[in-house]
Amino acid sequence: MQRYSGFGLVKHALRHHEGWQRQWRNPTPKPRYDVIIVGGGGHGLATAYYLAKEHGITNVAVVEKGWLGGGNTARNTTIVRSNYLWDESAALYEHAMKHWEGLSQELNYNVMFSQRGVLNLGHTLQDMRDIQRRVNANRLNGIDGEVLDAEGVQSLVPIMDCSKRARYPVMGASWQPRAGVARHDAVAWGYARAADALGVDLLQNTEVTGFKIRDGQIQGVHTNRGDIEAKTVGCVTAGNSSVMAGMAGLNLPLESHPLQALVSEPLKPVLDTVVMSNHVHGYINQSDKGDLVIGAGIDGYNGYGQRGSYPTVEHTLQAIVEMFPIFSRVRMNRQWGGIVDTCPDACPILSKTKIKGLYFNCGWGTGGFKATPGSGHVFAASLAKGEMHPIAAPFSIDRFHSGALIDEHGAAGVAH
Amino acid sequence: MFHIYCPYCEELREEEEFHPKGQAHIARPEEPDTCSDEEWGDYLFFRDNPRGIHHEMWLHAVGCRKFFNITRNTVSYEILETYKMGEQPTITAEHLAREEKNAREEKTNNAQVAEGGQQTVGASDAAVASVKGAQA
Amino acid sequence: MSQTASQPNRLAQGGQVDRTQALTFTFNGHTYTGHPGDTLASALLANGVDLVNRSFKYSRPRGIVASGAEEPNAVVQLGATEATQVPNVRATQQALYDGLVARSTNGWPDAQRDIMRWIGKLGSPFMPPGFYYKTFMAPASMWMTYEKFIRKTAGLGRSPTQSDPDIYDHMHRHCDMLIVGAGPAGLSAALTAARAGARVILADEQEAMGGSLLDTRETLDDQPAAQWLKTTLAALAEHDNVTLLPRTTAHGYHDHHFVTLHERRTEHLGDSAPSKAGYRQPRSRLHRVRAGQVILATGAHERPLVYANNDVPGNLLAGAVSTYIRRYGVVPGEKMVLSTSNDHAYRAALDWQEAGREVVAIVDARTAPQGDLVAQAKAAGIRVITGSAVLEAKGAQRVSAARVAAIDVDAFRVTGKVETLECDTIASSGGYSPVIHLASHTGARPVWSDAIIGFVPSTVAGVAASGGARGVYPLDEVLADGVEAGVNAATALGFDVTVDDADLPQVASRHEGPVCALFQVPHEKATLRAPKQFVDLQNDVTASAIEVATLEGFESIEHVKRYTAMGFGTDQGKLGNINGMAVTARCLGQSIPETGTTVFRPNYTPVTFGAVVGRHCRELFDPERYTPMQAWHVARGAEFEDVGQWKRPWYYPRKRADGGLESIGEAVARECRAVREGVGILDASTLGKIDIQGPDAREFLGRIYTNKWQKLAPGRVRYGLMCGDDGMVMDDGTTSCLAENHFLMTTTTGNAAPVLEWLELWHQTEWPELDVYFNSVTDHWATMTVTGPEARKLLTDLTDIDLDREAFKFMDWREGHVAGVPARVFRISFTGELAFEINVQAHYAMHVWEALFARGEAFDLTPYGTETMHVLRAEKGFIIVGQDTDGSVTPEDLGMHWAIGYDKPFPWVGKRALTRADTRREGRKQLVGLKPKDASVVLEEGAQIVFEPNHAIPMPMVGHVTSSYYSPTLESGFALAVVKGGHQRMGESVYLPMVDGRVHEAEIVSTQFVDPKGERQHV
Amino acid sequence: MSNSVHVYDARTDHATVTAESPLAYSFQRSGMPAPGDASGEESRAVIGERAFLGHLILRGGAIVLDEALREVLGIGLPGRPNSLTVDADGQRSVQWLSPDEWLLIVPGDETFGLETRLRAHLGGAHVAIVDVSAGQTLIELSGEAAHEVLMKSTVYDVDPHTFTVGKGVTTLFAKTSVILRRPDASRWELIVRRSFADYVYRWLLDAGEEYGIGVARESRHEPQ
Repeated sequence: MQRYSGFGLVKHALRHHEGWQRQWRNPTPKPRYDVIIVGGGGHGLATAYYLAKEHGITNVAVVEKGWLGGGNTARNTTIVRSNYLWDESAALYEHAMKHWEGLSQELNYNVMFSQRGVLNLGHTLQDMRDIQRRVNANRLNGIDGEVLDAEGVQSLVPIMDCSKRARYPVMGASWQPRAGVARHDAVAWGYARAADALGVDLLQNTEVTGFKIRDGQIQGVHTNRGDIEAKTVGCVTAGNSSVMAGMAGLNLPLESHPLQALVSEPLKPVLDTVVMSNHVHGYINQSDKGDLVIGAGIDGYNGYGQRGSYPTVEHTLQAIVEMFPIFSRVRMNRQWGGIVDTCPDACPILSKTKIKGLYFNCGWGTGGFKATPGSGHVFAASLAKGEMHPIAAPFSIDRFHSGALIDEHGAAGVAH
Repeated sequence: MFHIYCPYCEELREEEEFHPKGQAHIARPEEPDTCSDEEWGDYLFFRDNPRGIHHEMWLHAVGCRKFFNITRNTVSYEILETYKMGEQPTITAEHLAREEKNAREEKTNNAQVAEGGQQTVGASDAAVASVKGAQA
Repeated sequence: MSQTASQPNRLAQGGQVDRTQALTFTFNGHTYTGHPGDTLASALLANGVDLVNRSFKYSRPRGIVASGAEEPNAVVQLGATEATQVPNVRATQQALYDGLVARSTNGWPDAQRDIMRWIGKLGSPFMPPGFYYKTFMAPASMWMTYEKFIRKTAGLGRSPTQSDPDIYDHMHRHCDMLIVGAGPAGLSAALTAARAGARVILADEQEAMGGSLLDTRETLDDQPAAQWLKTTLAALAEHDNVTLLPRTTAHGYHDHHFVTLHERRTEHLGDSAPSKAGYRQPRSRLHRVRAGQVILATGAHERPLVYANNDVPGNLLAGAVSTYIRRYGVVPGEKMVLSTSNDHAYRAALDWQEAGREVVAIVDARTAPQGDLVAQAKAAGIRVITGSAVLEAKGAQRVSAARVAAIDVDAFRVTGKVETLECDTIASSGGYSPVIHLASHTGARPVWSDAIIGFVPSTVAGVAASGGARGVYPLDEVLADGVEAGVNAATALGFDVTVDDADLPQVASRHEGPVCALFQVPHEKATLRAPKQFVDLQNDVTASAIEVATLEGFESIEHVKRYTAMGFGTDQGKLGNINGMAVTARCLGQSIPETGTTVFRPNYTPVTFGAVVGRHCRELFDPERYTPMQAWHVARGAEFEDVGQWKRPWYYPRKRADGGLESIGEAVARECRAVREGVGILDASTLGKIDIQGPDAREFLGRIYTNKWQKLAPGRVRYGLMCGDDGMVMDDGTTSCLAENHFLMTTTTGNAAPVLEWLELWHQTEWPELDVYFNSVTDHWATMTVTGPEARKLLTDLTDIDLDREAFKFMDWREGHVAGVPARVFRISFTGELAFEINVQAHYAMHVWEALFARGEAFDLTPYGTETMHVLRAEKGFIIVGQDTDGSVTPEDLGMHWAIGYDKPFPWVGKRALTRADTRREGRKQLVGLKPKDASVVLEEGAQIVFEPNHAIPMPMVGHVTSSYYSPTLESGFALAVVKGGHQRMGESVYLPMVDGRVHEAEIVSTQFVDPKGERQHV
Repeated sequence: MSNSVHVYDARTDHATVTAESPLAYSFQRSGMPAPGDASGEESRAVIGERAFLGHLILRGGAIVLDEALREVLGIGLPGRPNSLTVDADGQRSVQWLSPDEWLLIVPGDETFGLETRLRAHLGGAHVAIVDVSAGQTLIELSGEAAHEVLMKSTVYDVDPHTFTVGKGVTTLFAKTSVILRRPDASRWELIVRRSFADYVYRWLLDAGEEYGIGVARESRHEPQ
């Protein structure tokens, strides 16, 4: 792997950049691998990387029907935080957070993880109770967090309307200083490059068309480029997970919904933290390029069209202008949609299935990006050992039959 | 934004008047007490999530306040029919199969769109495969 | 002529500007003049302003390139005052008005003297694509510092720092046919549809309708195009089924032919919307259009050629040159070289020459161009150099020369000797790209056409592209294509019309030679070593950057775009996208269609947030719901709590003896004492109320509530608990039996609508055989709760109802009059005290409320708000759904076994789930009371509970405080909480570690703190 | 029948009891701009509240209700969805709300008598009649720009050519719902929920500003 550094950059510049190597190979599929990861998004690539890096399993293929990182990795609002309410979620997202811290160095790829802090605003008394509850839980779980009052919020974000004039005045917020944003594409590319360097085959434009299953044991996958065998297959296909499960004769408690986001035109820096509000329903940060990156809500219907309904965008901008009246004359550049697979309890599924050797990692809803390193890390461990990693274990499919849901609707809210 | 024909109001109305309510035709088990935990969990949480034709229940919330059903393509978002509660869809699995076949044909004919945040551009399977072949 | 003197590039005549009026404007601090009809761009060019901005990444000087929505460089900061700033306005789309103030968005201290240009110059070799990803990693701790500096260079324009003085609004429109673009195709389509009788909306983004007719050289019916345009617009205006929307951009195409249009109503008039006849008018308006059929007559954008230093000011699109000359009477230079791959661009040379300036040469990439325009140029004595192209522009702040040589397009190399032509302007044209944005918003994939060398749209049913938007360019064909589109759409709508009905104007047909597919022009040096050849001007993406990306294995066009940032600017790659695909294709040795296709997302051009928001802001952001007593609450100085959309009095602070206002603690303590010792009153009108009628009403209640309803007699009231079928508590409230088949259900304030929907859901989908109807009567009845030991005394004189404790028992209701008004009075209590809930028609609420206070003076009747209500109910252990429950709590967890009818015959909603493995397990969190060891402590709501306070982090948490208050009655803090296995742990201690390091200890106790036997409510 | 449902006249004599219409607070709080007083020009849109009317919700089967209504009130149920029947003097109307739901609006003092007579006629039929008179109010909107004010406010197609006289729908109005109808060519009627009435009022004044919207003072507080 060509090592990246500022010094290297100068060297390359003097050679007119003619000497750059490929960041990953473009291999021909082998007939057989130890592990196949279906889905070349951030989670899948991270899984492959940790399989190779931490478990020495390098005979791994990542099978991607389009281009690497082209799904929700490419279309989220890049927020990273770990201040979840329930112990199980907190453990998973904090595990991810610890990996985020140092990820650029580990991958030798600057994922621009910017710990600029995340505010989750409270606008009602119940919001504030929920915030207190969550922050108290976070601290006892070893996760950083503070409860701020309206003045505290105002001093962090001077441009926000924290006055009583607002329809739903800001009463306070939770504040996680270690949270922030990262450059989404770079996360996929960084993992891809590092996994490739360890020997993982990244197979783009390779679509899985079915699973080979014999006697309840997975044998491999059918693809548009031929059959590929493996006794362990991990499906990490986000919005398309139900379709994949259907190919294996499985049913998952998922619904795939459109989730929309939008950006403004690039502006000179004006907002240095991430601001999220469940109550007036909008979340916003400003990218290093200057765009205001704004997350909208989920559309209520199932949809694979990567677009949602216009009123969802309108409501989001209403919320943004309500919170930031000075943005009224700023202009919206573009909007887009992703396909998020949501679980009834707003928590993911990391689970074995009744088919031996076939695992699913899905159901992240709107919260997948921030979990990327943690999800990949515990999923890799589970695939390597054949037993779910302790952090992953509570996220089994079984919970929907036993009733042991991890209901993040309660206090962490819907906006991730 | 959808334009939805309400079978009770007998006219097309804007999506904003409606609320989607998930999969249609989920019947509550007749005898809950004899259901296993697994059956009850299936009833509560497990839903069809097809890429293609889907039967879903909607509510004309700001309108006649009636629940009704829609058959809709979850990719194109085309609404194929709407029908009253208690009625059965006329467009079903056979259509699904036909649609899928058409979609496959379309896919081999056209370039695949790998979509991104905005104006998005993607390579066709065939084209990329040929390039890969050349390099391999 | 003084005006022309001050506008050196303004022609003495020609164009559609009004030279009799001068408009003064300021750009980068310099004052200039222009005329009505100018855009900011045309006025800047008229004044000879070359440098309008510095580029984003390399700080290179940039000038105006285009004349419309595709402009990448001339992005300016508009606004004379702080509140009216608008970032990133394209000068080419901004109409000039008197007093306009604009600045370059980049460059410090200004675009001319920008110091960043040195960083750009020296640093640009070290900024290949993806350089951020490869640097700034060491040491790890420094990234946040690096990022601070990186962020300083971010962005184009700046946000205002003050609130917007303007208003915006929406217009919901419905039409048979929406036609986007009022050029020749759109106009003829509109005329056709209008005559057929269709409801038509014709929208056009420009200041004037007409599209290419505004600057064409061609004639219609032997008249200048302007004549036909005028007649046609007048004809359309006469149809009352036609709505003309100029200055209106269709920016988003959504499902089922829902299109959003942004109408700039006042942006051409001034910084801020002027008032009209004394009324405010919206700055801009967003039309939400639902159309039956849509015709996209959006034309085509010209593609520039990609050659070295093609970004130096003075490099323009050929079509823009014509537009500035013909429409605005502005020639943006003295000596021009035209580099082209097609006939159409020859117009620029002809126009230039006719404007009296020198055309140095036309450099045509085709070896043997032949067409009427080519012949015309030759006849005009213009030198035409064939088989060649401009390889490189020379010049620093303005083009000084063009380096020209013969090239082999297919082999991508320079084949001839380089000739340097002195000039100050290079116009280029690489052909045209149909404007397919709207068509592809719905996901329909465009298809590459070798015939027109561009993508043509594919469309969903009901949408048709017409004219240039689908690659039809000759004017006569465009006009006919518009008619055909209009006829097809009208026919699809059921109108009876044929193509023969149209009267098409005569247009001289013109021979055009074939176009050559040229995108990036080869240079003598390899792309990586050549001077910068810009593909995406706004984002400073060069052909070499794309080549590096492909070297590094970024082969998907989507990867290339993301790695280089190509197409991510505010112009969304209108000029650069196809060229970028072509460069990528060349690097990968494949064709453009093999490289991919291009799909655009909304918005076509950026839209002001304010316009999207409309009037859903400030006081109208969200409805505020009021009870009939709102005026009274406001007059009494109540503080309000938001409960859903309702404004509810939270508490009523009184003036203290010292003149100050009571704190919330003081007010609540006073209100609590009043209820426990005297009498208080609560406006409870917000509670949801559902009238239930029908012979099966009782059966229905039994199925939807967890408890039993068979025996509830008329005149009686019962508390009910409602679960989802997952067994989790979702609402509670009382339901009264009004008559055998008639009940009145109450819900929590926030759940009124959801519960009504819940009842309808079960009735309509599961049990339609039950004869029962539900109707909301929440707003019909006003509810006032009179509660406290003195409640009966207060009411006695005001009502004809017998209030005797035996005649009117706890959990009874009675009908009668209160203060002369017919009333239903319910003897239910949420405070634990004697209580009467009076329901009257909302019209009379204030009358009764005031009568109660008139009588209540003798009893010091105290109004109390939601906070006091919460304290009083918590003292009694009454839950608040949503506060003491969170969707993971069963009735048994709440200790409400008494409200669960396991033996009811029908398997009621929620029952089955209560016997699932997880709902049956030991150690569930259960609702208990908590008594702090230190009575002065009020535990924090949301505090986490642990058994072992000295445990290391992470510390096992066993529950949390759901409600906590100071009780003036107990003179102590107290709380409700959920604790693992709490019901079995009465008397045990738990610990609450706080953020500040303190750890509170509390004892698990019963949830009933006051009057545990419940005697007081029965008095 | 009579003891299976609690039928109850909650209305009282407005001569002895002060009644407040749903917009009373709004008039006090936001004022009542007189039609056409800002620039001296005529208002192009005028609103006014018709307060204290009797509003009854009828639920049940169309045939049985139609029969009873014809008998008692002399007008039948509208036959089609989204339509409205008005009696000869324009004082009484019945509107389709859903396949088993109609809204009956009559002079306020007729409300209880009408309900009683209807119930007597309906005998044991499974119907529900619910008085919601105080839970909503009727706002009239007229003037040449009336439909433009509505276009700013509702997603429903209010083009006077397509929203013909005799039509009535329940639809969105800004962020709340209204019943919108056209009893005759000169005016529109909006029926709004009491707790949302202030929001609708403020919205109308705001959206109608450019048309010089004014508030008609008649029929404001007088009970009928």
